[in-house]
Amino acid sequence: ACGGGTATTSTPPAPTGSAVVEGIESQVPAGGTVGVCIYKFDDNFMTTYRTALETILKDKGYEVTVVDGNNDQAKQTEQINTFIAQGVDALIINPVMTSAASSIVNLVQTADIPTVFINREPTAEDMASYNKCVYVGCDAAQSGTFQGELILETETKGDINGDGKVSYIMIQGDPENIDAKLRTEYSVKALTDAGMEVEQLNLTRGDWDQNKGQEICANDLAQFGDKVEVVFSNNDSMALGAMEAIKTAGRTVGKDIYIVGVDALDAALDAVKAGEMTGTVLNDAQSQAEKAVECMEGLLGGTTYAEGEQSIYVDYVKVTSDNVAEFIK
Amino acid sequence: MAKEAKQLNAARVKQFLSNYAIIILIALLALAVGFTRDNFFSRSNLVNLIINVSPRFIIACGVSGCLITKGTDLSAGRMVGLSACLSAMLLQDVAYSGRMLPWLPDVPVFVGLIAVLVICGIFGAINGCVIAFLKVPPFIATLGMQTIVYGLCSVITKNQPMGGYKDSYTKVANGYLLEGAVGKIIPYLAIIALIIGLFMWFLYNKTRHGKYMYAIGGNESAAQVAGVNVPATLIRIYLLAAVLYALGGFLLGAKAGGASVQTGYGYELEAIAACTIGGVSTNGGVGKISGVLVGVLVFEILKICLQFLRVDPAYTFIAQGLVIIVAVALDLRKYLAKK
Amino acid sequence: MAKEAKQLNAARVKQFLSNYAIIILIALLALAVGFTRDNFFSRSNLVNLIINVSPRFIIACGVSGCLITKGTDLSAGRMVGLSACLSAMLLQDVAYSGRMLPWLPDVPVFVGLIAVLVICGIFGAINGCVIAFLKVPPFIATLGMQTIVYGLCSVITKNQPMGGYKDSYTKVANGYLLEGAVGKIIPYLAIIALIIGLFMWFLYNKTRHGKYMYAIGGNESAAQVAGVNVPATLIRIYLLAAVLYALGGFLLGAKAGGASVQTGYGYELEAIAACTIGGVSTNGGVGKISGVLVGVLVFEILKICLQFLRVDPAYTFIAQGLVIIVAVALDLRKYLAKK
Amino acid sequence: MSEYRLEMRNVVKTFPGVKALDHAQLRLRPGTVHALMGENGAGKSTLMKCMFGIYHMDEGEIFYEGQPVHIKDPLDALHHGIAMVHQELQPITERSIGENIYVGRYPLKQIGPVKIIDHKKMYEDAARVLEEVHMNFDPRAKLGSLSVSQMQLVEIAKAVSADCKVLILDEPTSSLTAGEVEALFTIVEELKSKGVAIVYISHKMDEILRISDEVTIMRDGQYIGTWAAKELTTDMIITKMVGRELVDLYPKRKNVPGEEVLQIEDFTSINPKSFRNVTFSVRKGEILGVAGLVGAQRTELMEGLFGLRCHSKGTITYKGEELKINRPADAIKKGIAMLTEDRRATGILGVLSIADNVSISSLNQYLIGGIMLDDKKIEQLVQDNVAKLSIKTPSSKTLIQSLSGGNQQKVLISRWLANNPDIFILDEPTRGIDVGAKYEIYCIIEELARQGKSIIMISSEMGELIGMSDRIMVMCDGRVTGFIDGDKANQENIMELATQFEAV
Ligand SMILES: Nc1ncnc2c1ncn2[C@@H]1O[C@H](COP(=O)(O)OP(=O)(O)OP(=O)(O)O)[C@@H](O)[C@H]1O
Ligand SMILES: Nc1ncnc2c1ncn2[C@@H]1O[C@H](COP(=O)(O)OP(=O)(O)OP(=O)(O)O)[C@@H](O)[C@H]1O
Ligand SMILES: OC[C@H]1O[C@@H](O)[C@H](O)[C@@H](O)[C@H]1O
Ligand SMILES: [Mg+2]
Ligand SMILES: [Mg+2]
Repeated sequence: ACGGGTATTSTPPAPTGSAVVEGIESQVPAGGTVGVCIYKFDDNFMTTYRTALETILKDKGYEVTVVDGNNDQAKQTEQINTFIAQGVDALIINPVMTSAASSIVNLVQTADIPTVFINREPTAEDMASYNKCVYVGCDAAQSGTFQGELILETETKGDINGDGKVSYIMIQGDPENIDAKLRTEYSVKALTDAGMEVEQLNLTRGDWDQNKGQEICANDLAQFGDKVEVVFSNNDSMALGAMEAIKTAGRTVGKDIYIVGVDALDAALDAVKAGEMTGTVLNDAQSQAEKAVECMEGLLGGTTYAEGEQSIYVDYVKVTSDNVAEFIK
Repeated sequence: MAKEAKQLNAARVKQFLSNYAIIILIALLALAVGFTRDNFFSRSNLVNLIINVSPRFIIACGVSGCLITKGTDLSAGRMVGLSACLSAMLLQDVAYSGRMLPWLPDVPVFVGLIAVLVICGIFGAINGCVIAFLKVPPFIATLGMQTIVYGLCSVITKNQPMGGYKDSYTKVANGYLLEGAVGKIIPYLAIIALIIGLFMWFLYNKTRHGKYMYAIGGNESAAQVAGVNVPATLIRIYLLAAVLYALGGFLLGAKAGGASVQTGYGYELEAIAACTIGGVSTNGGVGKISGVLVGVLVFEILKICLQFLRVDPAYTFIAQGLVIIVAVALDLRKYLAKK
Repeated sequence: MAKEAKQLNAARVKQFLSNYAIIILIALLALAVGFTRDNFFSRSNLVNLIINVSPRFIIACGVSGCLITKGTDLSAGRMVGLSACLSAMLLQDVAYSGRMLPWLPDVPVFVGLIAVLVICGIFGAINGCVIAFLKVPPFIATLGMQTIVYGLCSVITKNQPMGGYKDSYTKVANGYLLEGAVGKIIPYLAIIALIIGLFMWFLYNKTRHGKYMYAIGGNESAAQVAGVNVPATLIRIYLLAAVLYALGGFLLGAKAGGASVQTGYGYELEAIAACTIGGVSTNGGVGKISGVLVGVLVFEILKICLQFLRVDPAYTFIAQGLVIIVAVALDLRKYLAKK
Repeated sequence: MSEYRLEMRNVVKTFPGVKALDHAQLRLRPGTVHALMGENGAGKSTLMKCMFGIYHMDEGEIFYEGQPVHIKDPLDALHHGIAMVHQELQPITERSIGENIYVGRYPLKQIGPVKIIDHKKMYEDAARVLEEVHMNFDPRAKLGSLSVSQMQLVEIAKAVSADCKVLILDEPTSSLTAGEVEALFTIVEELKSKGVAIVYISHKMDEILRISDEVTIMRDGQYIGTWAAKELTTDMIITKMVGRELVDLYPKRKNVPGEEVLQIEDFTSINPKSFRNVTFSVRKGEILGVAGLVGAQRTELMEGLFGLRCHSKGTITYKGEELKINRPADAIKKGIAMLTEDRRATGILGVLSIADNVSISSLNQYLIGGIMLDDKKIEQLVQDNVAKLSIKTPSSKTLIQSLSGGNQQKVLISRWLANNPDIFILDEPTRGIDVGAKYEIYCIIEELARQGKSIIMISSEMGELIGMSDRIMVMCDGRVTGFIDGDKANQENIMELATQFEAV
């Protein structure tokens, strides 16, 4: 359950840590109207997330409207305005651009609507002015770090050919996305922090797309051949595409190449189980959705958040062949 | 005689219905939503509508000139994005910690605006030159430009989303004339859109440039023979279009309070669809500013209605697609020479 | 006499250069990359190229018919996506835990293929009918369809990405003829693309349908008064196009090993650009299948070169945009016989 | 069997604002040539389009060999054995001549289970058909490489080869020269002897009287009557068409040519097969006729002067000043106007109003404060011209594309008159124009010359050239082969110069 009273006590955690905020159950009778703004509907992960969110809210008797921002902040702002005009009781917002958060906070504050930001974290500075808003989400840097750790946990720590350095290719998501940025950065950082030497053979933009993942990986394997030891992919879709390229190139995951993704898509879990993928990182949509709803109910019940305490984190989870069974439905 | 008059009236009603069918349909939808949902007919919802329509109308005005000359401009959306990003870079609050250009002194809003208009205008002029002199079909020329502008925007912003605008910039989109006493009445955005609309109407109907534009759309080689400077006119059209996209992007950025390379994505298709719904013919030579406004209104009213009806977004796509097709199918009756 | 012959030769060389300028430029680029980067001229890189080109060539073949009749098909990309998603739903491994349709018995690959071809074909036929009978301009009709198909795809997949294909399906894209002894030589994909290419060549050059298509593109009213059934021809064209997108999507899905509503996004613009680079004229009536192949090749070689050169992604956009414009600008010289 | 091959009764057809056909009728006997006559806009083409299924009649019936039929589209018409040469050419310029002839009915051959186009047969047949119309072109050549008149011959070849029972020729000779017209007449005679019923529409009286057996006359969409051609004279036809008498074919010329104002020297195209080393001059107040066979490059030359085509050398001197003309705007600025040959392709702005079409070249004159257009003045200009040239139109807002060909031409003339040019190049100014309107156009030309303007008039109608010109320049194969004074000109001396080909 999510904070009671004006001051919740958790401090913003370090990237790898997390804090679960305890508090009293909300006393607001369910049945209000909730507007949910998703940055983009055809995003794989956010689809899982919003499905969970919708289910929880409906089960609790809320009237929910979910809208698709189409990756367009202007459009999302319009949708928020329409929700305000409609007079919703609370908003759950997955902002298109965190940099626009201050404008959004302005809008909801003027209309005095309790708001939970999810998935993309606004700066503390932006949220500070409105004590009825809170962020619930994961720290993207953590997922990157976990990717790196998955490689470190392998037998050769990523240096399959034993030349003293990990040679990798990076398949990047849409680089504007904060997840893409932080995963790209922190997956490698985990290796260097552990004292490994690294060599980036190539970094290519795959826009989260499976087919692009396949083509990029196929081209890189053609160019660099056995030099490629690790394939870092910012998400599972691209990793699954890359996996096809790896198979076609006659390489064997776990033996002469490693590949990691993020998201724990069904197909990826299957691949991890079959040993075709080294590992993936679970972005725990269900827990995040539950937490978001809790916080929303808290806000409706009168909870407020003090400056600097408006971010609540849920952990990512590493998935390897050892624990993959727990996650397969 | 009497019989003929009656027939005429029946025919007129029929013609009226088919001319304005889509408007009538949307109006009916709006009425239905209004009577079944709370707050639909509210001042704030009306203001929302006006605010949503304004920048899109400006962008659609830009694209209309291209369409009237049988061209198109697929770079519109990305130019909107470029303009929003440039505006952001220039007009972030000097006190904001995440400034893109920390070395930049405080830039007055007006100067920022002029700068983005000029920069986008240059790209527009390039579009025009490629089309007029290199004879690259507009679809391809502007498709290439779309990709180039996106790449450039990606380079200059380093794919970083931007925010932290100074108040005087966001005010442009969020401010109202006559604020205070009587409440928020007339959004600045509406005034800007109105000025642009009037300007464009004047340009299209009362100036040589406008007549030349229609002439080129009607028959380019005949226009040339008649002494129209076709390349110059085309360049002016694409340049003006880009300036309008830039203005649209500037306002959109202010409205959203942030901008990134993604801003403006897909706006060109929406604008082209709106123009066509509003009766701008892709066969060239035909189209009015009032029609453009109608087209944009149809779209935006539809969007608001769907949100009020709480339609699942997947279905809103289907609804929007149908409206595009049906609107144009109904509208085209006007132009279909009777057989 | 001798002088004239010389002049003629010079003129010919010039004409050759300007006719094939873009091919020559891309070939030079490829050579440059090949000599500076390892493994560029390798069997596996060649195979990659062929594999990347194949589905795109099939899709571009589809769109070429629309372009030749002065139309266009903006729904191509989303149809590719729909087909990839439908194929995924039908052809997931029965043993796979995350199956979309757990109740579905094992569907043979061939049956799945037929099913998606038929379903997409229906949407194509609707495109054709809207264009032929309701006289909605192709740009608008297919823009609407793009949105509708996307919405539908979003509904049926619930925006869930899909994977876990059965081997016999992925084999279609990853398999080779004459595998084994001599190594992987001829990808199935290449064979499929070749068959489609030959079929289309035959259709365009040897059949009535092809002639009708060129006639409509050249002068629609001429074709009509000559007794060509214009609506039927257009419907066939858009239907066939959709069937080819469906095939493209089917293969793309197999190649990537997964699909989602995002699959195929933007493929229509790439295909249209490729056709235009390959000499399909947006003014209608002109275009060859060999040209389409050249256009697709230019694009894919460029992409591979850029990746081998490890060009920053932002700059690759700029390069691609420039290539689109420059290719078409150079190519058009052929048609711009100086008066 | 009925006496008539085809009969149209009480046909009514309205377009927005126009009653194009008002109980029109037509009866065609097999084996005859039936001339359909009327002023521009009388409804001739509309009637034919109704027969051919391009338009659907509001009222009326069609009987084919005595049976009522409903013709729903051109394909249907073709199935009934009706073929048509359209007034507006229907070229598919990007395809070969052969394909243009056989579009819609390509010969097929069976290969296994599929039918494919029999290219060999198509091109052989096409070659034969072309020969019949005396055109020795490679049927594999692109249609776009032909001139307008050659394309018109291809259209005729197409219709003739259809093996039809009713053949509609809507102004088939509008861009043909005498020789080609003769060839056409031979074909028409042959078809007639085969029992084909032929509708022949033309504004050329001599042709009508020569070739037709019966004449139907229409006025304002109404049926006036049908007569045996033998009973009619030119004057009678004109009177019935126009509703009043026309005394003269050409106005009395009172213009007096003055000093030379325009000199062209050694003008040569960049295209080696086009005009070369052309030297001539035009006087103030002079009407200079330009004669030549098809392909004489008259059009190209004038387009070159007007900046529509490039030249490699040569000078244009106007009142002592050498002009640099790179595009039409340059020429217009210097007071040169040009009425182009192909009205539809380079003349009218179809979807624009008559007002816009008239004013487009002279907008500079109607500005308020250098920016805003003065709509009142423009409307005045349009009204003046509509009255002066008696343009038949419901209003100045009517789209030009809904006017008849002749009226479109008048609109284009008024476009240039509005510019008050000093030099007026007219390329086939009366092509497709009815006798009444022709006379009006001649009067305009004469009056312009009288005002001291210089006129250069290309025409393929000898009579017109001889009747209107002060001097005739004759061209052959891109060169000027001579000049003849107007009063000394006749068919023979013009033809002699027009056929002075260079020895190869
Ligand atoms: N598609 C159309 N839309 C509106 N009006 C039309 C259309 N086609 C013809 N008209 C009108 O119908 C009338 C008859 O035109 P039509 O072309 O049949 O004349 P015509 O006798 O063939 O003249 P011409 O000798 O100039 O060819 C004219 O007044 C014309 O303006
Ligand atoms: N180099 C060339 N290649 C191909 N076609 C050519 C060439 N030169 C001329 N022609 C064709 O020959 C045609 C005849 O020329 P042109 O139109 O000048 O004859 P004209 O005397 O003006 O005849 P008209 O009386 O029909 O206007 C041109 O329109 C053009 O299409
Ligand atoms: O923003 C889009 C991205 O979001 C990430 O969190 C996710 O891992 C990616 O798969 C992609 O969906
Ligand atoms: Mg006519
Ligand atoms: Mg000519």
